[in-house]
Amino acid sequence: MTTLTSAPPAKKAPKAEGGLLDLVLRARELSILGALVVLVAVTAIVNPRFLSAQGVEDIFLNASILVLLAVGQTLVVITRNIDLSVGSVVGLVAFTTGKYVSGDDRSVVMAILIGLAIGALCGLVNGLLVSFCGVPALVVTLGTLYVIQGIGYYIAQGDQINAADVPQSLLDLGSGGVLGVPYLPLIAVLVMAAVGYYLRAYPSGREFYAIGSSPEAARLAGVPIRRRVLTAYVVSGLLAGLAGVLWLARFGTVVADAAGGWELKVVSAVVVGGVAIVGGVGSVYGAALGALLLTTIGSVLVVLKVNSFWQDALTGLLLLLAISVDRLLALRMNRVLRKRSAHHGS
Amino acid sequence: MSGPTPVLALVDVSKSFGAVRALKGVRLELYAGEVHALAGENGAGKSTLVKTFAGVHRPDGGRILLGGEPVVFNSPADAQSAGVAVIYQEPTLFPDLSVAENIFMGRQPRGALGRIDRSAMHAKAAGLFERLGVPMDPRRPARGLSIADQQVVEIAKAISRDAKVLIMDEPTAALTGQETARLFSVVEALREQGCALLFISHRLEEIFELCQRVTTLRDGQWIASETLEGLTPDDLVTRMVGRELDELYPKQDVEPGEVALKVSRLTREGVFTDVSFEVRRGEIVALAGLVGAGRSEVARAIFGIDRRDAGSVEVDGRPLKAASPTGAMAAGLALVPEDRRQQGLVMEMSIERNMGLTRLRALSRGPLISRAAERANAADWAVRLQLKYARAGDAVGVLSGGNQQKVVLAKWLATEPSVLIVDEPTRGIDVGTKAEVHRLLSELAAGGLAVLMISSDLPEVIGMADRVLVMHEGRITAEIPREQATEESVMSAATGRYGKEAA
Amino acid sequence: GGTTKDSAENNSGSNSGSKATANPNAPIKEGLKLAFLPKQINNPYSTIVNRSGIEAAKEFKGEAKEVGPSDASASSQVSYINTLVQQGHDAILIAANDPNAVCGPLNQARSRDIKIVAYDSDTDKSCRDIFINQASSEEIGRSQVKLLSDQIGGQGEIAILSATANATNQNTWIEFMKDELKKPEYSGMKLVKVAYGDDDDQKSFQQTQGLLQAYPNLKGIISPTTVGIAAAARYISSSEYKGKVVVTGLGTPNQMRKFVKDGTVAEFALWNPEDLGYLASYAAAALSSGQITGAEGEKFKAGRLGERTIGTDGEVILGPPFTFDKDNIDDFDF
Amino acid sequence: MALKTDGALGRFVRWDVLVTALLIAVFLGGSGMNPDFANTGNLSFALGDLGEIALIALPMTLLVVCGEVDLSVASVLGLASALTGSLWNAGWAFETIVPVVLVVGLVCGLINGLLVTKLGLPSLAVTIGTLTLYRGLAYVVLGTEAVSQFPQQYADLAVSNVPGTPIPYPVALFAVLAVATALLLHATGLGRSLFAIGSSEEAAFFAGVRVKRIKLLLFVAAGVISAFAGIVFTLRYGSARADNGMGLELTVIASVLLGGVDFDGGKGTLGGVIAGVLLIGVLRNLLMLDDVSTEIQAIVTGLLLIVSVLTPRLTAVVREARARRRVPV
Ligand SMILES: Nc1ncnc2c1ncn2[C@@H]1O[C@H](COP(=O)(O)OP(=O)(O)OP(=O)(O)O)[C@@H](O)[C@H]1O
Ligand SMILES: Nc1ncnc2c1ncn2[C@@H]1O[C@H](COP(=O)(O)OP(=O)(O)OP(=O)(O)O)[C@@H](O)[C@H]1O
Ligand SMILES: [Mg+2]
Ligand SMILES: [Mg+2]
Repeated sequence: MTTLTSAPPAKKAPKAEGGLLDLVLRARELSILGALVVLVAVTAIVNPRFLSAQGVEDIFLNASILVLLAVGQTLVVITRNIDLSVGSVVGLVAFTTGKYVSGDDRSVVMAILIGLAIGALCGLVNGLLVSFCGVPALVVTLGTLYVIQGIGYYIAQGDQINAADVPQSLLDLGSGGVLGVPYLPLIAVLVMAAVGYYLRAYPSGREFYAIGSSPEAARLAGVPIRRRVLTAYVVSGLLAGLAGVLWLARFGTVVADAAGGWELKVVSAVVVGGVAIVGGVGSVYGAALGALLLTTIGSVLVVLKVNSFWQDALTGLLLLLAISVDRLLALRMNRVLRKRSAHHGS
Repeated sequence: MSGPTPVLALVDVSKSFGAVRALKGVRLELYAGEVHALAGENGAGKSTLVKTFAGVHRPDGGRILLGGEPVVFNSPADAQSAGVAVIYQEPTLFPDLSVAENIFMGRQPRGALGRIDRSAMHAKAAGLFERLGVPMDPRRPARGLSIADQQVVEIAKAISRDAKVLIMDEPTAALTGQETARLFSVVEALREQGCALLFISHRLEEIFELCQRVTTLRDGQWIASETLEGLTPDDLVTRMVGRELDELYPKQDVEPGEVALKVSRLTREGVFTDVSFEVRRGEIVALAGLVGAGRSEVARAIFGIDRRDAGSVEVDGRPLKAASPTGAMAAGLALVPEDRRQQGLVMEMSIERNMGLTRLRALSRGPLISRAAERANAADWAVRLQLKYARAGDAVGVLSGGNQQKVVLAKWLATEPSVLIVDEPTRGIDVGTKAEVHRLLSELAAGGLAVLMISSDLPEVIGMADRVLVMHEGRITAEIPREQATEESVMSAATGRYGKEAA
Repeated sequence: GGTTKDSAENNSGSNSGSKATANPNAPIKEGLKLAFLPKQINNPYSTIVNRSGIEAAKEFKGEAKEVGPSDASASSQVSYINTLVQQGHDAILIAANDPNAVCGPLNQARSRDIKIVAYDSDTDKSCRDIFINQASSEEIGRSQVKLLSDQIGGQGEIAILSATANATNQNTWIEFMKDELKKPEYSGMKLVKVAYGDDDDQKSFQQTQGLLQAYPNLKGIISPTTVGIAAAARYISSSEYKGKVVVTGLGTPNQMRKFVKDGTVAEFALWNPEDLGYLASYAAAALSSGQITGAEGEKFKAGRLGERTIGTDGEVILGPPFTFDKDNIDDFDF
Repeated sequence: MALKTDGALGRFVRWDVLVTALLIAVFLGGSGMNPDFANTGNLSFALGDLGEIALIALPMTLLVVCGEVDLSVASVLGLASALTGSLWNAGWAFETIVPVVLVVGLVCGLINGLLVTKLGLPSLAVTIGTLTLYRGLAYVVLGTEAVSQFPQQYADLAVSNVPGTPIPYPVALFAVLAVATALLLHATGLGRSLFAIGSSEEAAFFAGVRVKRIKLLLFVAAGVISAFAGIVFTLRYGSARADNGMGLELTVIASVLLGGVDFDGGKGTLGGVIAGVLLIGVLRNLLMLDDVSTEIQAIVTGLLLIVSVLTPRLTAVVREARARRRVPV
């Protein structure tokens, strides 16, 4: 036997390593949660009403639509893709369903179904283009962003859906709730939990991560890449559709460009939530937290009586802070890990 | 031939990539309970053949027979469901996922409601590493694993499939003897269970130790399939190379000149500690040790890839400042890294541009790059290293493993360094080329170059080195002069048993 | 406009305008080509305005069209002006996103004898022939304060929810509101905040929430923009603040009907947008037919709206804003 | 790893070639169908309208080629515009304003660059953040004001044409910069390094490429150019506002991608990008002249993007199908 023969090196003590590594991974979520807590705490101290029943309810109501979109986006981003068209889809769906329910009162269930259908269809188109034609996701979805927006405008012809035209039953979906808990956050949380659990606990769920982590390895491992990517887009579209309906329910008055420009908002929520834009890493819980954080920042600045002109600047600043802190934390943990292995090494 | 039908067979299979004809009417038969070796130079077509079995490539001509029945593998998935497991030459893992998930992706043990049973999965993975005699934490993410550890995971993945056919493309290229030995015992076991195996390696002695039959390819052509009994290594080499082979390790004795590289008390916390040594002009100094001993890390720190926590590096007497490869290159250092896919080459870039990347300034006329100079540079080195390629404009990624390694060497030798650090220079290189590389190295040394060679290939270490530095768990545990360097002495130092200043 | 290139050019432009003498009884030419260029298409309010403007054009056998950007930005309006000039029209009717940014191109247009009618949101007065003002900005600003004061008994903190921070007409109105609040009879009212909802439902919505939390004793909100007032009303109607906080401002009846009915909003104001477009259309026709030049005191017939006179700075005022409440809201459908 | 290399790509229809062809077709078709299109007046309008987008597209191309992106460019433009306005209000001399504003742009770029290189954050995330931040600062600087009345001679520079041509000065400047950038990207060592970084950062680093320094440089360049574009924008419209150029970043990126630059880095040509920019501009102008409604314009732009990437891919798919779907690994 001619090659160097001997016992393998004493490797890092697995348990400690495993635990620490889990922590590093979860740290992303944790750090966001921390930021959120601090933000809320400070605000609440300055202005207790912020944590009044109404205040809390508002935060969650505001966040839930963004959370839905973020969950869908996460699914896509994890597979190393991106969906910029969600904003347009929300607008299109909100308006068309609005058009549908307005006038002689139509069934809300039907409206929701239509919304979901339209969303799913948009997702399907994106998905087919990306997964089967193998064209870069960013370009395609930037394209469909324009197209879907255009279609929305075309249908709207400058008209508007007014709260008066929307059946009360649908409006209640936006503001009502069951035993104190409003519907919107309820739906958002349910969706998040469902998707999150699926991604974690099911083999097919793990394959989304595999694809994003290394498409090449995924193919060699026989992962059905196209099908999974397609699914990701359809789900994202579906949730965008749902978001559109809820948007209508929540705001009552809707114009064609509702949620215009939200694509960046959603993506930042996802990124702040610790989902790696290059795929393979992150969780819907993180993304949801990111969405919650972003919306909270929005409300907090008003509540803290920040000068209107400073609000955008500060939002941006806090956003950068969030991701930077998160990053620094990760680096820190890596260093700790290395030091640790040192103590095992020698 | 009569007798049992082969489990899996190729009949007159051809495959070309554009201009390159990788396989020309090759035939190969794998029988149950037999380990079949596939031998051939770099670029002979071995990996292509493997990928044809694996369903990655579809042959242009010829057929694949599964148990005598013709089959068509449209995708790796098809091949897997047909009971073919493959260890590819280049490990391809999911860096973000845990080692266990890497092994069981898509086949995770299920619990209630089809949910993944994680504890079962980790237990199984641990079991596999037990069999392979490698302690690795199944929960650890694959990112940051050494090539060797990555290869181990690939092996675990393959054997976990309990396939009818197991195909291994240079599984041992990155392994140390210990791990190789364990792999072989596992392979033996599988063979006795009636599994059909295909084994590829550039280490002939491994082929002779493990296999019963051998098929040789040359330039994509089928040369011979025969039993190994009565065959000598030289016969095999002649079949592969088509000529008598000149001697390995042609180390010329040179009078070492002044100190070119001086490393003192170099430390990087958690990886290596207090590493000091010198390399003189004309010397080849080998850095031996076990996987994870920290050899590559030392090289990286010297070259300025990683920050060093303490210690200093001097090149030609001038101290090398803070971590920066650019600075190191300017000082006359060159590093041929251990992982050619990630670190050695820009896979999507053309061969000539990869070779030019290290000397953009030299290839420029004024502010602009001279394509002519770039081409000339590439052509020149392609000849000197006998590179096997179609067009210099092709992506380097399409070259065979060994030929890729040659490109990496070329791109660094082209910088005409005064100190050359090579990390596993002959990993995955065929015997012929290996000899060339060795001759090249000793020529360069003779020409006054100082060479620091990291290698896990012990004969190479003994054969080539003027001095052998042995690392153990991040420390240099011994310095052995050429005449005292034997497998035993190096081994004992590498395992920390020997040694004056051991940790 | 002081010494800009714009003002330099258009001085000459407006001179040429006034040199041409008006002929009050010149007939309105047939087949006039008019183009409406709103701040932003797909904005319900401007859709109403322009549609009726286009209708009006039919009355005098002219043809009118609406073009415009999908974002309310000055720059994109400019590209449209340029194309309109290329296509050659008799008049361009514009609701300016920025009084100055559009000046250069507009004057190019005038130098090609294309008449410029500003409506809804004025341009620099040096680069248009006349401005159709939906109501004197002063009157709008002051009446809003009055409206609110009546509802909250002239006492307590109030806030303003505006559109984008750059909207010219919004800012003019807000100035007048601030001025009005200086008067003794409003001494009890305190303007605590001007918030910006960017004419975006969701943002206006969130801004309203913020205001109510930030200023616990807020008594009323003025939102002089159709999107803002609807969002504010919608939030309050579904929150604990319903009945405690008064919302008023400028909105369309269709938008607000629900909230007037459910008592969230008692009164709000608006001029008749259809009349605005109608008047603008006729003014453009009169200009192009040489009936008027835009000089003060000139008169022209505006179809069903009867005769109108040009005031100072070439402004024509549509009339006082109309106040809607639950008794009269059902008489309107726009 | 699907190898779409220069070599391999060459065998398919190349994006940039395709786009250029499309541009020519649209132009000829346009001049044929619409009399108002091909006249100098209109063309110089159309070109002038592209000025800022075209300028910013240059550094954006370099960034995307080395695998990064800067979404904050439009906000930097806005900030520059606002700053120009407020300083002009404050009675500064325009000659001093310009350098100051450029420096601010430089700092903006520097911040982006440092966050990306020093912290190793994804540029998409960073610049989404700075997009909001810089736009916000623009409002802080100028608030709701809209400043006009800039000195005649500069205003003229921004709008008037190079004597005897339909080419506005900013566009002329762009042309010069474009040539320089093209050389830099395709004919210099730095250009090579950019492609290397784009397709494998680690390998480039091992080969002694100063990855971080180069990236930092590019972000700074993007900042400065955007600030400069902000000044041009302000002068061209004779109005400085905080919301100037809102949403421009997507148009810029759209034209870069339309030009066939691979968003994952490592692939693309500047020629393609220029064609992309012009195509978007010409097409918009043409659609406006033909009174095509805004919504249809949006749809066309979108479809164009999709088609431009779909066509070469489809030919590739067909070719692969013919080559019996081999997957190089
Ligand atoms: N105990 C360990 N457990 C897991 N990974 C390790 C361990 N030690 C080292 N590694 C990782 O594997 C790599 C192997 O270390 P390194 O390459 O420096 O040792 P080496 O002696 O050069 O091994 P090789 O023979 O692979 O070159 C290092 O990059 C390190 O990240
Ligand atoms: N995807 C591809 N595209 C183009 N040419 C390829 C591709 N894959 C392999 N080749 C060419 O086919 C020939 C055989 O390559 P292969 O990898 O099978 O050699 P090998 O026997 O595995 O060599 P090594 O021992 O170095 O791994 C080489 O000339 C290589 O350049
Ligand atoms: Mg091979
Ligand atoms: Mg190593």
